[in-house]
Amino acid sequence: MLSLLTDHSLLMALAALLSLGAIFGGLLGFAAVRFKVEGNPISEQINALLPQTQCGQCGYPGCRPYSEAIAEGDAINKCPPGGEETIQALADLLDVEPQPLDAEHGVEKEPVVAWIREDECIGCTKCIQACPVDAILGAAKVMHTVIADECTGCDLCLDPCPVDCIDLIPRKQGIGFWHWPLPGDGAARFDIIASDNATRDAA
Amino acid sequence: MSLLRLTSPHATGQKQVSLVMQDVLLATLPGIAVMTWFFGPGTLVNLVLGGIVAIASEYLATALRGRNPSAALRDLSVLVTSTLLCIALPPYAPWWLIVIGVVTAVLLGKQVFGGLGYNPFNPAMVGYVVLLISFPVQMSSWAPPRGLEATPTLIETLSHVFAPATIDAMTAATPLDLLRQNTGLLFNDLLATRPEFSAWGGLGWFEVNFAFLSGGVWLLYRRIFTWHAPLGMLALLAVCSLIGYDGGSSQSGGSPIFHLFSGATMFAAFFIITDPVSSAVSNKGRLLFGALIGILVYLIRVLGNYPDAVAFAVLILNFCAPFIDHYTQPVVYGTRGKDR
Amino acid sequence: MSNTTLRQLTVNGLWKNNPALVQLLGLCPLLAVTASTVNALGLAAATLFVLVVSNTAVSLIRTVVSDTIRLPVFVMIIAAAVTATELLMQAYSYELYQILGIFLPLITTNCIILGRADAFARKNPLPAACYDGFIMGVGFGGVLVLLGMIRELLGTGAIFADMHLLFGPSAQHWRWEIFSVEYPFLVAILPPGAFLVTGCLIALKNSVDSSLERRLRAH
Amino acid sequence: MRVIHDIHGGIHPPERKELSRPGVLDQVALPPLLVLPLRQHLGAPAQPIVSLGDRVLAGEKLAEPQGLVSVPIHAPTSGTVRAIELRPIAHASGLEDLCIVLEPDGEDRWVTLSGAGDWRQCDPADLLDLVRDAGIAGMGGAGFPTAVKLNPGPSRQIETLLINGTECEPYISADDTLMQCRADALIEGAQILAHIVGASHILIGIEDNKPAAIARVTDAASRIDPAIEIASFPTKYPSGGEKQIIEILTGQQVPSGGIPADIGLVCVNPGTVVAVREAIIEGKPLTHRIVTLTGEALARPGNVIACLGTPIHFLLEQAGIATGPQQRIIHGGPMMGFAVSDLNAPITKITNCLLAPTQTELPLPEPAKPCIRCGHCAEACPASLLPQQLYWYARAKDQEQLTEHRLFDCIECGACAYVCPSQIPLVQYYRAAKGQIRDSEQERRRSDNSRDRFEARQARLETELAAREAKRAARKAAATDRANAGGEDPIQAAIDRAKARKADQETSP
Amino acid sequence: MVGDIALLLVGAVLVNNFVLVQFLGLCPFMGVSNKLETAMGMSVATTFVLTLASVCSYLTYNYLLLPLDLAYLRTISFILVIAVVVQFTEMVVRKTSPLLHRVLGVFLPLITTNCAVLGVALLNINQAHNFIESLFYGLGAALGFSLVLILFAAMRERLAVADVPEPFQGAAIGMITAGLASLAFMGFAGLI
Amino acid sequence: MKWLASIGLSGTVLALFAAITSIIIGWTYLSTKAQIELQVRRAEARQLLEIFPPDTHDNDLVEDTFEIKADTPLLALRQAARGYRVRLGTEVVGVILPTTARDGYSGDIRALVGIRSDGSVAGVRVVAHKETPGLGDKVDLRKSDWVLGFTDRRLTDPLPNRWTVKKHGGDFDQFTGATVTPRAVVVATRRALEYAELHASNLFETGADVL
Ligand SMILES: Cc1cc2nc3c(=O)[nH]c(=O)nc-3n(C[C@H](O)[C@H](O)[C@H](O)COP(=O)(O)O)c2cc1C
Ligand SMILES: Cc1cc2nc3c(=O)[nH]c(=O)nc-3n(C[C@H](O)[C@H](O)[C@H](O)COP(=O)(O)O)c2cc1C
Ligand SMILES: Cc1cc2nc3c(=O)[nH]c(=O)nc-3n(C[C@H](O)[C@H](O)[C@H](O)COP(=O)(O)O)c2cc1C
Ligand SMILES: Cc1cc2nc3c(=O)[nH]c(=O)nc-3n(C[C@H](O)[C@H](O)[C@H](O)CO)c2cc1C
Ligand code: SF4
Ligand code: SF4
Ligand code: SF4
Ligand code: SF4
Ligand code: FES
Repeated sequence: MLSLLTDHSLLMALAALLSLGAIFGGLLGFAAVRFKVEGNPISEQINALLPQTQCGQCGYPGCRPYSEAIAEGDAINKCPPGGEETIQALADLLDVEPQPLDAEHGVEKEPVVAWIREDECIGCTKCIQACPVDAILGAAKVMHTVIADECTGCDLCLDPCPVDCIDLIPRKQGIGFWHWPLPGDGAARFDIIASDNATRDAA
Repeated sequence: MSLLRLTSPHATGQKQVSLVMQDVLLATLPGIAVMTWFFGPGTLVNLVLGGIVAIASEYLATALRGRNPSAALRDLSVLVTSTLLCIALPPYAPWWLIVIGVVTAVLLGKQVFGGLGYNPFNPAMVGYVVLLISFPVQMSSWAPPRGLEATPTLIETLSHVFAPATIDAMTAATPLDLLRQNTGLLFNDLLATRPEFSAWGGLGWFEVNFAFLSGGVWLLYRRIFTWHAPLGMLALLAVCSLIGYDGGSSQSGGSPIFHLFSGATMFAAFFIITDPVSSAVSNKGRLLFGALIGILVYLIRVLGNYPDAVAFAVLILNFCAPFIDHYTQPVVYGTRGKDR
Repeated sequence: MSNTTLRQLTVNGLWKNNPALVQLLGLCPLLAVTASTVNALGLAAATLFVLVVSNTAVSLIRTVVSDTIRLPVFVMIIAAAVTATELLMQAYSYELYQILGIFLPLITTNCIILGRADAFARKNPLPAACYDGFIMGVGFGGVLVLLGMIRELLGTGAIFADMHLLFGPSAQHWRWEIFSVEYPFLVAILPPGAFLVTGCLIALKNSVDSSLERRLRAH
Repeated sequence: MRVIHDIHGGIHPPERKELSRPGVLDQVALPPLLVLPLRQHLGAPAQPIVSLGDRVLAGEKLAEPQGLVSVPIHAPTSGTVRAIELRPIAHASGLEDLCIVLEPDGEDRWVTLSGAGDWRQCDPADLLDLVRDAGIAGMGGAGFPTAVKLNPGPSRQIETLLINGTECEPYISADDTLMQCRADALIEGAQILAHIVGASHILIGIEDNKPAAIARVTDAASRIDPAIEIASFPTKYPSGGEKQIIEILTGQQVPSGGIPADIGLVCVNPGTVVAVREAIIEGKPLTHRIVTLTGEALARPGNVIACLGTPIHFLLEQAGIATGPQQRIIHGGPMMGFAVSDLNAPITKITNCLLAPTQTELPLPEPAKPCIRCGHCAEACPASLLPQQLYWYARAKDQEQLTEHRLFDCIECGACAYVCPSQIPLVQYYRAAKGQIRDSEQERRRSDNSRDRFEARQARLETELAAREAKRAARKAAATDRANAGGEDPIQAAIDRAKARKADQETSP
Repeated sequence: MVGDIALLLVGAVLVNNFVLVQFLGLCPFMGVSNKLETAMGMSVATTFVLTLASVCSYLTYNYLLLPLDLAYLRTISFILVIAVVVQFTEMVVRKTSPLLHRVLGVFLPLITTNCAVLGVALLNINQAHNFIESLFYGLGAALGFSLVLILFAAMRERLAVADVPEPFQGAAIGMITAGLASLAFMGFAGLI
Repeated sequence: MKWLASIGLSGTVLALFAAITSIIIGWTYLSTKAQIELQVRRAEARQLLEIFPPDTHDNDLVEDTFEIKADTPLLALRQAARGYRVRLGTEVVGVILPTTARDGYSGDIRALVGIRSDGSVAGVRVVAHKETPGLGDKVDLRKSDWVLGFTDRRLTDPLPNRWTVKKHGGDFDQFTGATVTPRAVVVATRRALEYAELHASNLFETGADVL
């Protein structure tokens, strides 16, 4: 073994690799400092994809914190309001496999808005303080109303209300929101509407 | 009375997949007839055997997937696949060759991807190439055309197919083989000296190509496909062979006429590269698709290891088709001038 | 190392997270050298060896290296192991060395090895890392050999030909002719065959998984 | 003579127009109940201004427009408001919508109508108001508020008024009949519209399968205003598409995402033109329209002039419908119309045709087969799209690619689905995809908005917090200041006082 | 000379395509080919790294190892060179284009373990290429890789909407498609 | 100056590992060196020994070589290559000539032809070829023993005009479906024999080491 160590070819090898190692190590060390990056611009793009319901179901106080968590490598399937669509979008952005929504954070529901039964409202302003997007109007002792267009349906205002006068009602209702569904594969292309009363009347 | 909800349009045209496929099958008849005349009943036996195997394997595959087999069979596409494959296979090939080829085509070429409409590669050509590289011996032994030897009777044919004796008995090098192996002779001397050639090109092959051409033109007239792909291929094949012809020295790749009317040229141009499923979608795309195939066919025929190049050229371009589609979209109404 | 983690590692390496069939790593040797069983076996052994060595070493030094140079260091360790293997093979089974060609040195770049080093060994204590390396190697090698056998069988009608390259003259006649055909299914031992057979293996695994799943849900 | 340009694609389905005897205009009886949906047009629904039990005269306004892109609704006849409630309306969704239900008293007493007098002297702006008040929405299909369309804003200079008399859909002959029976009114209306939009040129385009209409209109034009140009062009579906007819007659293309006004055109339907004339000359709001009743399931097909709000089954029974199994009633034409799911639904301002085909006439579609990429759809597409690609991406819900492939330039004409050998309901895919994309855009807008509000609120809270901090600090500071300022320390003073009192007590006996 | 270079390129790109015929660089080929844009990004990165590495390793071998007669150190020194080139590229990319880095971040380290890179270096030696040849061989290899990667990505976008039997969904069908592609590429055999 | 430190640190650590690994490798190398050289020589010798088995000679074939220049008409080599002399005692009992058939079905076919001093073939081995698998590749001994058919043939047996495949009126079998490849090999062998006849003096008597 010792004799081997003194063998010149071995020393050569040592020298060669040492120099290589030293040179490249130096190069990288230099690059590490020279090309340092601060912050994580990706979280902005992630936040742009989150629904901004600000409901905190993801376990973070609002969407931005969650976006930063994702940028740090948290799972992308924790946002129930966003649902599959958001997960898909995130997966595309980050080029990872989309997972199904993580049920422990809640399930995807149809979009809702808060609706205050105004005759019951006692004007306690509690909900106003709770609302993350200032979607509730009103002052102390006067009855409050929800600006439907601003409300994200995060339901944070329900618990604070002492008289439970706030309901969540579906946001998308009526013909204005209807559009054709995607046809099913190979299925019969029409559905039969239950026999209609026109003929009953006529008959 | 009950009312139905369904989308517009409520009127629909007469075109149907099954009818389209039917037309294609009909259009192959002249070609098949001429082949039978020149090479004997071998092709017919191939077709029958292949058809049966194809139906069986399609039925099996769809049944295994719990789909409705009869619906899948009714669109006839599997018959087109097997027919085209069997036309391309050498007559008097042993029965197991046909079986392996057709099964590969239908299962590996088509059903793995989900069946009709989903296969990115041309099933028939998949089957053909798999056979070609696995069994070059059988695949390179074409029967001599009528005029060199008498064509065998049906009985002889059947014995050839089901009790394969020695191969060479039924083999003669095809004109394309000879051109590949030709070292010394000027092109014209080659035509003059070898009996496998007629004035136009391959003896028998010219007529076969002509028959497929006529069938293809009929399909064009029936608007089954557009002229883009076939024209692209034939034009570029002609151009390349013209460039490479150099007056027919022993190095030359053969005359344009020869290339246009020998091997599987016409058959490919009108029946293979027009497979809607595996080719490019837009007309621009199809023109390019065909053109590139034309070039490749020439290059591979002249430089490559394989006497007839169509199958490879088609598969290679199938591979490129999605990318081609990406960059050959038509100019949409109202976007003239604007960059899309 | 508790034996729950042991079981986990085992299941992961052999089936659930099989490097070849699931992680799709180390594909190049997987496809390139599986034209015959003996080649596959040879490369499998070499890979296994390197994998164990590198995992062990990496987990030993895991506290020392900083992030900037961790890749180079790991890679160097692996390369050293590979070169050693290469030299040994050259010395003691030269023909096989020639057949495997550049795919022997290419073990260095086999994604599994660096992958395991970076993803597992870097974060785990010696025994776990060592065992993980072993089991991953077995999982990979198993697939390698399986592929080799299937392809050799389809492509030549026999398996275990030329085993003497690996096991010495005594193995000359291990060749086992299963069916004899005049014209074997050549495509299996040609490049496309590698992809196709692998694809079918993966599909097979998937369908097994899903049927197991169904069985589970039934209970 | 004007050069006729060809458009890409297009198809030639059987026309079947003679079935409804174009040119003959029948009357229909008044139905027992009129149902007037508040949303008969594109844009915001109208706002009712009557209440239950009100008695109203014909032509009286029942609902006010809500916002700019909206139109009022008028009573077609005199009667009593019986209900304002959700009722089935003629809509692809088969959903119900808010309607005003009017019970006619059969007297048909009208409010006193007053036209604009000599419109040539009037300021276009005033005429526009009349048009808006008359509740006119495009009668060619989209039902877009005509008043909005007629004032494309100062930035867009209108040269040509294009009247779209194509009526390219099979079966329909309402515009044909209108042009034959009311040619003079059409011409006069055209002049008015030209005056309103300031168009120097009037162009009437009619497909060459309507010789009678062409003759009548040409004759009327030559009598009233020879400057008006009538152009006829070969029959082909969908030449009637606004963008298509514009290319056919002018060779220009409406820029993608733009409107005709961008290239100096306004395109209106003859029905709309005549409606405008009535509004300006007689001050008559839009309360009636011509409807084609056709299809082999009808004993007496034809064109009738009907009150808006007339229930569909009433009209069909007038036309002697004999319903078969799996009967379809199609609102609009066979190419673009939709199947009605409740015959109580009324006709509206955009109902140009009710089609009751028999099974043999328009057989039901088979289950769709997979797309074979044959490209026939691309051949047929008037917008030069790649329908098959759109179909694949719609299936994959790939919105990026869909917009990339210009889904929104699809006019939903259905030519692609007509030729598709796999009989894929392509148009439904496109409609669904468009809907999804619009939804997610809306959602994105919402979420951007709430992000801003959320962040604004965070900022506000912080400032408030800061402010509160500042106040507290200030108060504290103030206290200490006062102390120092007041010389002797108050606490010390108190102690001294206490001591003093003690001292007094001790000294007292 | 130019002719030779051309042949070298054609050989590396088509006839002996690195991915489909020589089985090098398959992991990224399978891993990064789900979306066309990603594939293009990867192609760029790989082309850069591959060419650079090919040249660097050539220099290392001929001007360091051979003179010192240390040929047996080639693997380790090449892999060192490659690792460094890659890491350097990564740092630069991260600095210059964060999104590209987010997309390629996962794969840049993988390029280190992309056999194609080391493969080129070793083949350069086996085939005794000179400097220019090494350069173009590296480039050709990279182009061949990029070509099939991009074509394959475009095709996989189509497969994504295909109604594939579910045992075959995902990797399996990818493999089979690649197999058929390699079948097709056999057609180039003999072109040079 | 903070980055100098960083460079220094990573530099040293990297170098350290470089050292360790190089020691390991170097050690393995040195301890396997001899064995490897042996193996290499064996491998080279194996094919030669197949042609001229050990009992036919007493010299080390690998050592006893001479060079043949490129493009000699009969051997058609692309580059200069090595030939081997086979000696029993002092006299040369045979040579092994490298030859190339340029008219294979696809690409060159490179072969070694062993020729005894009496002009008979000792053996033919195809070293490298690109012929079609399953068709042209039967010239490879691993695929079929067709090449053994040359053993003991000489230029006079069969007569030169019958030195081709049966299909073209020769004495040698072609393969089913493939005549090009075998014909190429047959012709190449005949040419090698002619070459040996031509340069008999140089090959078998004076030991010229460049031809
Ligand atoms: C969503 C939408 C917005 C439109 N906006 C305008 C507009 O701002 N100005 C205008 O003159 N026409 C506008 N139009 C009317 C179109 O120019 C066209 O005339 C109308 O859609 C009827 O055409 P169609 O029946 O072919 O759809 C709009 C139409 C739609 C559907
Ligand atoms: C496919 C298609 C076909 C159409 N056909 C006609 C037609 O035949 N006649 C017509 O007046 N409008 C037709 N339209 C509507 C016109 O595009 C355009 O909306 C209308 O002429 C504008 O006038 P309006 O606003 O008065 O309805 C069609 C629209 C589409 C999308
Ligand atoms: C794909 C393919 C590969 C072939 N490969 C070879 C080959 O490697 N060697 C060969 O001699 N013939 C090969 N052939 C056969 C030749 O084309 C030719 O038919 C055969 O050499 C018989 O030639 P002959 O007419 O002179 O008998 C191949 C044929 C095909 C179709
Ligand atoms: C014009 C035309 C050409 C066709 N060509 C082929 C073909 O070359 N090979 C094939 O397998 N099927 C062909 N088919 C049938 C069908 O498209 C094919 O089986 C599909 O690829 C199956 O998905 C063709 C069909 C048509 C209409
Ligand atoms: S769950 Fe979704 S919507 Fe709710 S706060 Fe978290 S990210 Fe925002
Ligand atoms: S109103 Fe209630 S539900 Fe709506 S956003 Fe505010 S807190 Fe959430
Ligand atoms: S017409 Fe139908 S089948 Fe043909 S390409 Fe279009 S969608 Fe596909
Ligand atoms: S519906 Fe859309 S895609 Fe289909 S033809 Fe009409 S415009 Fe083209
Ligand atoms: S093994 Fe070759 S790239 Fe992974």
